[in-house]
Amino acid sequence: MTSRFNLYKYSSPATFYALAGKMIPWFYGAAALLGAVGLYISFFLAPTDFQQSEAYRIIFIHVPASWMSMFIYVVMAGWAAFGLAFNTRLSFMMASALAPTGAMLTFVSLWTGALWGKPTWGAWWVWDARLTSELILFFLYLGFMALQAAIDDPRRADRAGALIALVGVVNVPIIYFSVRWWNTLHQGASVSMTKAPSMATIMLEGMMVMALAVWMYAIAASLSRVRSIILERERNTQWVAQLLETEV
Amino acid sequence: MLEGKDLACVRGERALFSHLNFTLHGGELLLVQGANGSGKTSLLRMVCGLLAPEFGEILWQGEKIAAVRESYHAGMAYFGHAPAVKEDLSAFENLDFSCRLAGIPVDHEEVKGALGHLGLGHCLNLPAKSLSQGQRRRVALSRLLLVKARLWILDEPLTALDQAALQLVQSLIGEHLRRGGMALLTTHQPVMIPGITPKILDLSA
Amino acid sequence: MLEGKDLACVRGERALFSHLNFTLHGGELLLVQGANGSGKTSLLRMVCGLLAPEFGEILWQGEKIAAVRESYHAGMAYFGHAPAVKEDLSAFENLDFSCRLAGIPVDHEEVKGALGHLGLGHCLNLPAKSLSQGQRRRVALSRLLLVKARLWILDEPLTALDQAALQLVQSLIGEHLRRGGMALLTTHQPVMIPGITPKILDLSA
Amino acid sequence: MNWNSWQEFLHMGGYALYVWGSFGVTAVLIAGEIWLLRSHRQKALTLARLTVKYGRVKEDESTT
Amino acid sequence: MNAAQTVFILLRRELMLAMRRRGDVLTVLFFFVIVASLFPLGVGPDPKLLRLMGGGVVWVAALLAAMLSLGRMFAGDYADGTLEQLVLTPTPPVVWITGKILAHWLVSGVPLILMAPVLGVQFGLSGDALAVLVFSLLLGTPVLSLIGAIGAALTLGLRGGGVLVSLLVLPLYIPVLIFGAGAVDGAMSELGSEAHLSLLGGILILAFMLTPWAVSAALRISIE
Amino acid sequence: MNAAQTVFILLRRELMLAMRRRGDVLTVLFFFVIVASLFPLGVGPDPKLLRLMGGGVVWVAALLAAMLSLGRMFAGDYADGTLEQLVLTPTPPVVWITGKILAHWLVSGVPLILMAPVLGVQFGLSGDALAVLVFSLLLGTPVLSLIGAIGAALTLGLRGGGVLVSLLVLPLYIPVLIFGAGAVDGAMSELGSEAHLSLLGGILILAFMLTPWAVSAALRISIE
Ligand code: HEM
Ligand SMILES: Nc1ncnc2c1ncn2[C@@H]1O[C@H](COP(=O)(O)OP(=O)(O)OP(=O)(O)O)[C@@H](O)[C@H]1O
Ligand SMILES: Nc1ncnc2c1ncn2[C@@H]1O[C@H](COP(=O)(O)OP(=O)(O)OP(=O)(O)O)[C@@H](O)[C@H]1O
Ligand SMILES: [Mg+2]
Ligand SMILES: [Mg+2]
Repeated sequence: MTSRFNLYKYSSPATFYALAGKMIPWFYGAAALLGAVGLYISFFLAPTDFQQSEAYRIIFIHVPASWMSMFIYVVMAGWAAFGLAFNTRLSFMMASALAPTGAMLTFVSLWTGALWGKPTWGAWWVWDARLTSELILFFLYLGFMALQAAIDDPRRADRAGALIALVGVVNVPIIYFSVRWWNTLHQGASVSMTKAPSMATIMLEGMMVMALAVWMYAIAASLSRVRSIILERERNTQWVAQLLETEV
Repeated sequence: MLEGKDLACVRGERALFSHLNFTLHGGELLLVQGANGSGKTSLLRMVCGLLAPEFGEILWQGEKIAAVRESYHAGMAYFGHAPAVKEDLSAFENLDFSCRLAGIPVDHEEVKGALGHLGLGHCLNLPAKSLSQGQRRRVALSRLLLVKARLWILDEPLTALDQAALQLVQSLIGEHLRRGGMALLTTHQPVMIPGITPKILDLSA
Repeated sequence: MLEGKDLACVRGERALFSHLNFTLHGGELLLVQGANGSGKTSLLRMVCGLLAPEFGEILWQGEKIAAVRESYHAGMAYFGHAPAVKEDLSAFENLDFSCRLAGIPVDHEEVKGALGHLGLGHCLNLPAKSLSQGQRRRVALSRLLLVKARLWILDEPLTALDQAALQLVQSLIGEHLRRGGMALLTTHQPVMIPGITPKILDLSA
Repeated sequence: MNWNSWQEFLHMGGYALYVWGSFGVTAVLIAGEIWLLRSHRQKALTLARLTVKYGRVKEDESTT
Repeated sequence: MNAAQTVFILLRRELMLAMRRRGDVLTVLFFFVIVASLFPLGVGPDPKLLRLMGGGVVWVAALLAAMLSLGRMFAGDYADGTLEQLVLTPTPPVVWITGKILAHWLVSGVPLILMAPVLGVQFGLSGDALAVLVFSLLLGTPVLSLIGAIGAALTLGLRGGGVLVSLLVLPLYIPVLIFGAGAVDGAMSELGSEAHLSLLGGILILAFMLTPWAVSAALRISIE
Repeated sequence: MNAAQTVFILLRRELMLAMRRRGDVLTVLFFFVIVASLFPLGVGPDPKLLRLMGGGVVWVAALLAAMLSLGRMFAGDYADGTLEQLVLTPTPPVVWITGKILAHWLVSGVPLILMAPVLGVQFGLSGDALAVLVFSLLLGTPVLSLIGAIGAALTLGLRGGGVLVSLLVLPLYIPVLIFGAGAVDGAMSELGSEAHLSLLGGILILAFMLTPWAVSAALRISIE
């Protein structure tokens, strides 16, 4: 593990721990602000939908959560790949830190989708491609976390988790393409909102703002989690000892 | 020549040893000692290349073992805690396959000879599951006779062996060393090999 | 008094021993010896009641062990090849539960004392999976201190132990015998217990 | 402005269960995650403190 | 020491072990969910078809999950020698065997019962049918643990045990499956499900009284 | 020694072991049959419903059987130390890993393919659909062995491994299931199944080229 790679220096847990500590409040702040604006748009600016009445407002939480759930998985796999390639401890820790937040957002997507499905489709759940692939994504997250939890040696846990994350990410596009061979209730039902362009704009804006809020929240949460993981893993090192003296 | 340079080992949360150095030349025996849990097995696995050292490096003929993997493995025999004996194969089949898989072509007579030498002549064709603990370990040890490796890495080869087998294994190691081989050994029992003074590597220290 | 009368054992296809007799009184040590595969483990399991003898019978205080199962088991402690230590429980919890399940009420101090006596004082609360092979065997051996059995049946209790532990276990056995206990023991290592001349039961013969 | 009264807002055009169910559970989940993050951090800190104080400490020791 | 005390100590130990390995418990649960989800993927998304299959699929998934979790019942204790020690305690084997089976049900069966309604909803089962599903599982899963214990005990230490146990145990599970799934179907078709449920109850009582003895015999055989 | 030779020797050894433990092979097969037969029991005997489900159910049963048999792929070799010895041979790991996966398929996959038509007939599948079922299994089961090998390698030595592997592997099996069952459905609905089958073929080629490397990495990680 000699520093053949310059990046290694910047990815040192000690440096990153401090950096993350400074960034977290900003991300939480941004998330709160954007969330407030987004919720205001969702409930007060966006008009009642012509077909779905108020039920459609679920979109403002459903779509951002769905987007982020997929995005986080890809980012997680990216960190895992980086870790395997360059053997940087921090990358593995980032991957582990992202998983619970990703799983939580996947669950939000499933939950809100189900609550939306009942009034619009008359069923909590249908086995359509989009829904199913989101469910599988949930299992992929759980598999990653279960594997890491089952391994006691952190080194092995890191690398085994990274490997399964990478294998899983190959699966994501494959599942995604299966949309073509399935009848997809999901997309057909979401047409109504493109009726009036003005409505679409404000809704789109609301969705975007909420998506940004979720994004900021995800960053804040995973940074905060990675700090705890760093502390656990590095508690035997000199810098943690110094940190504890000065900080608390 | 086998060399360990400034080795450190961390298992789970614990640092087992660090700044460990050793060299091993042809004809030498290195005895790794230490209390229970001091990291003997870990060190041996590290030397095999099964476990990456936390720090430091292991050199074989002056080159890092990972760089010369193929030739290193071709010249090395490892005997671990688990004897690598398949219960459903007979002693004969076990030895035969394990040599062939290691890339060593062997004929029937050689295999029989090796097993006979270890006192298994009368149970060549019994499935290994009907052998006792000690007999299974003998099957595993018989590999050493055939693979013709220069470096033997033996993790507690003497446990569960009766007196006769104990003598036999020690004399095997002696012969190997006299032929210019090297051996790395752990054991909690006293080792006595006539004409050989082992180097000692104590991990408790 | 423990008595084996005209015992015979068949494992798989092979007859291991037959017409085997022994008696064991309070204060005596019976050392079961024999080459690998001679049936030592089988004999010990037979004496425990885990394995039915092919022929003959085992008597405890003059009665067949199957007939007095409860009182026999209450007065006996068995230490087998597998140490009966749960990896996910700490050394403390392991000992605590195993005593309670055996029907022996113990308090915290006793448990701690027993573990401390075996040199595990500093890792009472570590899960057993982070202990080395030898340390786990010590946890298992600590049961002997608490169960207060008259009869100890120990199958290779000395393997995988370092020198310090070896001495300790031997002195434990010595004390037990001096208190009037009995012990049945197998080992491939020499046993030296001051003041005790073991009876020898050789299965190879 | 879409709503004439609080009742109307809460009623969500008859879809209260679904809309508030979605937003509510999401809020609970986020709050829960933040709470978990905080307790995780506390645990990590105590563990690190114990380690600095007593040398190597296992995770299980700090929790039991 | 009396029987209740032994069972209680054993239960505490088993639950503590399960807590330490929470992952295992959750994994069985998710296996249940995944298996149930595989069917719609294989069979296609037609809601009517799925509603018809729903009860059966959830029950089959519960069966398979219960079966997979059998590996944990005695295998660990066997491998590390705890089982020998239990056999050598003065307590009669039937007592602690009952304790172990109870613990297995608490750890593997109860989570399935709690998760089942969610799966039922995904298959579009009605409220009534959901209630019957849960109730039938409540009566049926203990039977799965009880019968499974026999298979688990018999296959101890055999390699390929995981698959072998399924061969031994699945045929014995079939009555439970028929009455369990039948009860759910009955609730949906308004035929009523009392008959099926009371049969399940009968099986449960019978199994509870008989299987510990069978398990005790099986363990003796496996341990030799 | 060249790669083909190593693979050949390994294959001989694995097949010999499988012959010695015929029971294991048969057990996987019976598991397959039993799981497929549980469905009619759980769902009820309506022939139309069964025909609709047929392809999907057989595929799901194949998936579960393949998954259960994964335990055998490396676990035995890991436990008795053979795996270490294989890693320490001069042969590159990818070579013997390919051999082991191939052996696993021969022992666990091929019997399923041979048995599938019988099950298909029981569900009332047409001749065409049966042919497609067999062909889709022929393309699909090797993928199950290949992908499964990764899961098996990663969970080596972990307790609860049997269940954990299912959580890791089943989601990855889903594309195979969808295209496999889709092909059978296509044959029944006269929509044609070429598209599905060629996708399965594509997956097979991809998996064959990539997974041995992933398995090799996974084994390194697990063996440390
Ligand atoms: C449990 C059920 C549901 C799940 C798992 C789910 C999942 C998803 C996912 C993963 C996305 C992002 C896909 C993308 O952007 O390409 C998405 C987007 C979306 N969902 Fe859902 N959904 C569910 C139910 C619903 C329902 C019931 C509706 C409306 C009737 C709905 C409407 C939408 C809309 C409008 C979008 C964004 C636009 C689009 O890409 O089509 N979803 N959903
Ligand atoms: N995979 C692992 N994960 C975590 N810790 C481990 C692992 N393997 C070993 N250890 C720990 O490393 C330490 C050294 O283990 P090792 O097996 O090398 O000891 P040893 O010297 O061979 O002991 P023994 O004489 O008992 O065989 C032990 O404390 C053990 O618990
Ligand atoms: N379950 C079994 N089935 C068939 N044969 C068995 C079984 N258990 C043991 N044997 C055989 O019985 C013989 C004696 O075994 P046992 O374990 O009693 O020997 P031992 O004297 O303890 O040997 P060691 O010194 O190697 O521990 C061996 O040949 C063994 O192969
Ligand atoms: Mg060791
Ligand atoms: Mg023995």
